[in-house]
Amino acid sequence: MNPIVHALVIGVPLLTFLMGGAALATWFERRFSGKMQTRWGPTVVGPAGLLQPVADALKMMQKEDIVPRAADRTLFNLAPLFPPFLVIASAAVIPFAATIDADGAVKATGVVADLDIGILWVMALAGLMVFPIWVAGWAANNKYTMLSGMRMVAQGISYEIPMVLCALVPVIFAGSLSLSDIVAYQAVHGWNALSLSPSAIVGAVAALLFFLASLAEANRIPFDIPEAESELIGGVMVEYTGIKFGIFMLAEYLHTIVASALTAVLFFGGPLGPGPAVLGLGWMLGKTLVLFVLIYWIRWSLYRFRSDQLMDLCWRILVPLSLVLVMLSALLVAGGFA
Amino acid sequence: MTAFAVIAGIILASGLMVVRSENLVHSVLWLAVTLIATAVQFVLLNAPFLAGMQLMLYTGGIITLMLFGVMLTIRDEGVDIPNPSEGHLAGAGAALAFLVPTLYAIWGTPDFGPMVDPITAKDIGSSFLGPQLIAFEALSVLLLAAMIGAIVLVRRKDP
Amino acid sequence: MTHMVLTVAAILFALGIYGVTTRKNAIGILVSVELMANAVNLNLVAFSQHWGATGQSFALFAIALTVAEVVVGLALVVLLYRTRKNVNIDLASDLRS
Amino acid sequence: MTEFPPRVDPHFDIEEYDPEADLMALNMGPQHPSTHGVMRIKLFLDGETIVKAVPYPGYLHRGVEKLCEKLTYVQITPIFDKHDYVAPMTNEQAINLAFEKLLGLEVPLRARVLRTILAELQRIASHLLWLGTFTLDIGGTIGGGASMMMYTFREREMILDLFEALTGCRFHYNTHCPGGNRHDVPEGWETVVKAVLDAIEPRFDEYEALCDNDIFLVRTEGIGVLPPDLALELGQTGPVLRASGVDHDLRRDAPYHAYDLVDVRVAVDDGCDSLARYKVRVAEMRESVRLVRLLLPMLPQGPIVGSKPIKSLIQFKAAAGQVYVGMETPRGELGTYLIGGGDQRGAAPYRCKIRPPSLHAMAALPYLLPGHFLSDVVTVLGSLDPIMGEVDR
Amino acid sequence: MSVYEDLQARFDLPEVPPEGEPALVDVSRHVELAGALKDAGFTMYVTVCASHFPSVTPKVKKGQEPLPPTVEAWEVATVLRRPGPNSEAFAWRVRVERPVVPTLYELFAGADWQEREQYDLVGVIFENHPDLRRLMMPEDWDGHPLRKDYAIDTRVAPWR
Amino acid sequence: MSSRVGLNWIWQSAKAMIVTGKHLFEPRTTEGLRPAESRAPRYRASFALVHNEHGEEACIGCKLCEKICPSDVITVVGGPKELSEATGKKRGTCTDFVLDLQACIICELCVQVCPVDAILMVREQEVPGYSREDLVLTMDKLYANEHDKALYWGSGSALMEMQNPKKEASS
Amino acid sequence: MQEQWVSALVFLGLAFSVPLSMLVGAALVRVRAKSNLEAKYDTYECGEEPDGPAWVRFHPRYYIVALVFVLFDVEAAFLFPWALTLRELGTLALVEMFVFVTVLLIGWAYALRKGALSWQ
Repeated sequence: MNPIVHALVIGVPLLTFLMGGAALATWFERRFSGKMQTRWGPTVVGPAGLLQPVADALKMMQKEDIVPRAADRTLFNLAPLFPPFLVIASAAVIPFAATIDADGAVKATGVVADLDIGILWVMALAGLMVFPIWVAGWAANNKYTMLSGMRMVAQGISYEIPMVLCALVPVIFAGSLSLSDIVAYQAVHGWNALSLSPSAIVGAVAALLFFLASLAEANRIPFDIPEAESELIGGVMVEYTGIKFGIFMLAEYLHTIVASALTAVLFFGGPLGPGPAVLGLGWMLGKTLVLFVLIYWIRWSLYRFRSDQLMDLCWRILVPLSLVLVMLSALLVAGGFA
Repeated sequence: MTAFAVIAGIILASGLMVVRSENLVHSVLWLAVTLIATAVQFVLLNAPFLAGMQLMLYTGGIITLMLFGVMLTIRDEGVDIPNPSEGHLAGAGAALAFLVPTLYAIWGTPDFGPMVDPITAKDIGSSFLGPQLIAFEALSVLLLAAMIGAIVLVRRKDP
Repeated sequence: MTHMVLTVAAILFALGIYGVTTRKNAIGILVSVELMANAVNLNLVAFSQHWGATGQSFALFAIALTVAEVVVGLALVVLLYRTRKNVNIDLASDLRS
Repeated sequence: MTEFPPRVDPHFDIEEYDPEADLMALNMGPQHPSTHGVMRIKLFLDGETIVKAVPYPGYLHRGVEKLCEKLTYVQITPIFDKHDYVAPMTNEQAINLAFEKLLGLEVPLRARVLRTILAELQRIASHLLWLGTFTLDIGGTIGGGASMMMYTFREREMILDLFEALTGCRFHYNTHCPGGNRHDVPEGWETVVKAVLDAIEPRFDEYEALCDNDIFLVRTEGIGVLPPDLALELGQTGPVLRASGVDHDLRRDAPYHAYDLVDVRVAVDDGCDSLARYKVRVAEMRESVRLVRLLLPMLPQGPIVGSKPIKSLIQFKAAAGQVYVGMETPRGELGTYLIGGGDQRGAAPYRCKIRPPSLHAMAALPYLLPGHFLSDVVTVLGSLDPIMGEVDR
Repeated sequence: MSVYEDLQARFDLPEVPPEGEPALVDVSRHVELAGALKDAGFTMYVTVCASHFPSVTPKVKKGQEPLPPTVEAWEVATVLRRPGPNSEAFAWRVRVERPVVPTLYELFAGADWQEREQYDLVGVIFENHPDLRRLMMPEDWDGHPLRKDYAIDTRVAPWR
Repeated sequence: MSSRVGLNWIWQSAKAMIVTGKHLFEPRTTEGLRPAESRAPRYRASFALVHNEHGEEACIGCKLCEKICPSDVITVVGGPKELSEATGKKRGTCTDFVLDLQACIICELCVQVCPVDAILMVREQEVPGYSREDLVLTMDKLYANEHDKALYWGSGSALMEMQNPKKEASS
Repeated sequence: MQEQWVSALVFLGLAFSVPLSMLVGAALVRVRAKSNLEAKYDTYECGEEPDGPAWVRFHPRYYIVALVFVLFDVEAAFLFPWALTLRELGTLALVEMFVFVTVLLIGWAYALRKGALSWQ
């Protein structure tokens, strides 16, 4: 197939799913947390408040655009462009469906660009995420955004290490950087984090750490130090109005969706599951949804760490632990257990 | 070829902005643009793994370091973080003095033939775990030394 | 093709030289040095098209080395700032006296 | 006894701090989500570490003490509802205690027991709100803190419903008057109170389940350590003092109302930190539930007002002398230093100095904050539980 | 009131405190009394209350000589408390004709803010206070609102 | 102060998540503008002026409420004394009565002191208005409230009765 | 292989169009203020005039975190190709990487022991 056509055929539905998912996520989160807190959440706009995200988007679009006098105007206006861009772009390598070859091998499909450095693509883009947010914080020339930007970078780069290292575990098992190869490996050897093979223990711990690190990368509670509205009043978003603020929020919701999808692919078999391969898309979306709900459940149940404790947790525990996991999985592979 | 020209244009333009920008943070961010464009160039040159490394290590790591370096040496001078430059003539002269003979040498030698097979990450791995093993292990020591040295230099004395 | 890449790299390197000579701020100089290192990487990758994986693994090493250089270089700049409250490189040169 | 860090000098000159550091002067407040009202703390930050903190109260100053010199004893009670807007009931009681002592009024037993019950219910309600906002500070408005706040507000609503049934209002009760209470207990109120207590008590376990994890512990343990000697010198009272290990509670130590009829078990914790303040307040809520259960059957028949009911502006007049009366509100000793007007001023006090416990708690901030992180400001501030309406008056 | 008896001789307090009023102590013994009380276990700093007694001319009753106007004075009452079981509060006041009273900051750190507030509202200057600024009112406020000569009768109702 | 964070919190968080998860299945709390019927019988919010048993406007313009109001929101203009048709006695009248709810603190003191039970409180919540004038209760609005809204039983004499019960009730 | 990259590039364009279209759309429909108060463009600092600059010099600990990050980033970068060759090179690769990681872990332990990572 022509690569451009391919990109459009898969990319446009993926984009629609991500954008719709993010819009729905805001609605879902409010309803879900409302139920959890014995209140209602949005009920007025549309049936069960379903159109609330639309109303919110429209409201944000109409808001006046204010750039503080002291701000660095160019960078202040440019910074919101990048967070959603990077998040959406990192979804390009995630396979969402599966087919079975003529020789019976499961092959992951539904991926925009099956790059053979898939994981690296995701990690590199995730590593770039901190810059637009830092720039947003810096450009506003406000002490709160500045503090938040510095926290953001410190946290983002710190948690990138355990995230990359934990993502290495499936890479070591599969012997490939491509996400579809990782799925194919799991089709043969069982899910990385949930199977009967001995590697699943290592995989399960790696999945937990990867999930935690993704929470931190996506600034979700208990790791949402950069946003910390109880002391920093919303972090880098303080000076942003209207749609620019909305874009940052959108990027956050997109990030949770992509992080859940990535965890599902790397450790929980992605589109794999019982039943015919056609169900792959359903399995993938189901697993993403479960992880996604988990993220919100965690968010509305826990308090947040302090910035130093966050660093402590990362550098004292997560980094060495994930290194141990990498070495253990290497031993398993070298010993022929995986 | 068009893609190459566009990317080369971005690299050179942003490179010029790096050395001409008045604001140090802008300069660093222009450097980030150069590095990202170079990563795209790497993809065009059939080196996708290195492109990923360029994004992750170079852009992710070095720009962070640079930004933090700026934040650590900043002075309270209002909005602009100045990045003064002077002696443009001498600078341009030095640059040209390098550029002219180099370009002469490049265009004087015959072009390499068509490329060999695309190089995958696996090849790179076998390369540094095999022939370049000594360099690889030495690198770890170098990094260790650099880090310890930097910590010793940067750490503020305990009050 | 390789010629073109090498040309781009050479111009980038020349820009780096220009930056190093004209910049007065120590970090500005380091940024320019990065431009030069980046040009070198571009060269290495261009050569690897012909000579196989060695070029790319060298480029990887070069990146790692640049990291080490920046780490120490910036640490020195920070130290410079701490002792002189300034990162202007002219002031540093009178350290000799 | 644990080792306490040396006392911070709040008037320390920041110029003397490490010359290598570049301090950032950050205004936290007056328009900040976690300053519990309108207050400003000027923080001098080294990175994220606080070097010096200078609080600026006064944004809510309404000149109530001046107002008290104009109003008469009868009119002052409703004004006092607005000081500690989280616990208006005990505020009214505190000022009325002072009036009664100054004017020499007797309060009948029924009113005293009723006041005790109301005070304890108000204590539960106030601590519930505190717990909600404290976890809100730690957990964020978009996090676990919000869940906790919703739960605590749900329970607080029940208590406010009780007050509504008794006094007709959820906030401006004005149910006390010098010499007794204005509203008698409605039919069947006692059974409703019992039912509410039964509903609330198991919820405390849920709150503790939500707070009993390491995230909460590391955010609060060792944060804002207030040694007992400093706490006494600063005039801390209530849960803040008891969390510093001082066994002092006016309900037991200088009984007023009907506290001499019951045995108050004082919750003390010598952790001296934010965690200890949390523990003390949760223990106090449980204790209050117990006290209300004890007191409900003791409610005797009889009049609720000792003197004549309010019929005019100048009902109580020509009181002279100076009294100080303190009362244990949810936040600590709310005292009133009252100088009677004597013949010259008729039924209005000459000078009415209110001693708000929150102001004293706030005064501890310059001692507690230095050395902590920016995130700890909200923890310390939340654990001290200042109410700005009371601080500024 | 055993503490009262102990201190009575030392500080020439009246035999029993006048009905409903804290004892009056000479301003020169103010800090000394606070120190003695702190040693006697009154470690909790409860409050300080300054009040203003302006010069008034007593009303002349029929057939009496007109009395001279009273002297303008300030009173500063301090309350300390002994914490723990059977807690009791001890209050005393000093009366001065010039609004200057020594600070208790050295003895009680809590006096810092309380005295600032009284300075702010009543205008009593606490000598040797480390940081005597306004606490409640804006820093550029004119006058001290709780003085009796500060107008209160202005009807402020901007919404009407 | 050095608080090392471990991984304990992961397992402990499960406890917190169970609590929040349990609430997913608990009834939702509904709060809002509650109708007067579901309010407590003593609920008081706004005011009404009433007519006495003879159908006359009960207020006699004695200004007791104006004097006792702590925030000075009541303005009463007394009228000339008129002969009451029902009782045949002279009684005071009131020509204007304004109660400004903006500064009212709902303290009930005006109801408490009223000698003729003319002012009562209303059990219906005052809804927000669109202009400041909406919150100024003129005499017309106050008399309209008597019919439009549910009244609180606590009149001045009823409150006195409650506070000072007759001897046989207290025994 | 280049085909995949073309797809990726097209998708990058699609991804970029999302925030861009939102910004452009908002620029078209949003309200414009009739009055421009000076105070509207002030920097927010809780309602007070900002006291001192926001762009102050930060504490060196941020830099130390960044440089330890870079160290581990390099390590991770070298782990990627290693992970791929593990099955072919077997024990040799394992030993080589163990040496590499151990040397870097010394640096980590040094930073930890010096308290460079503990932010206090």
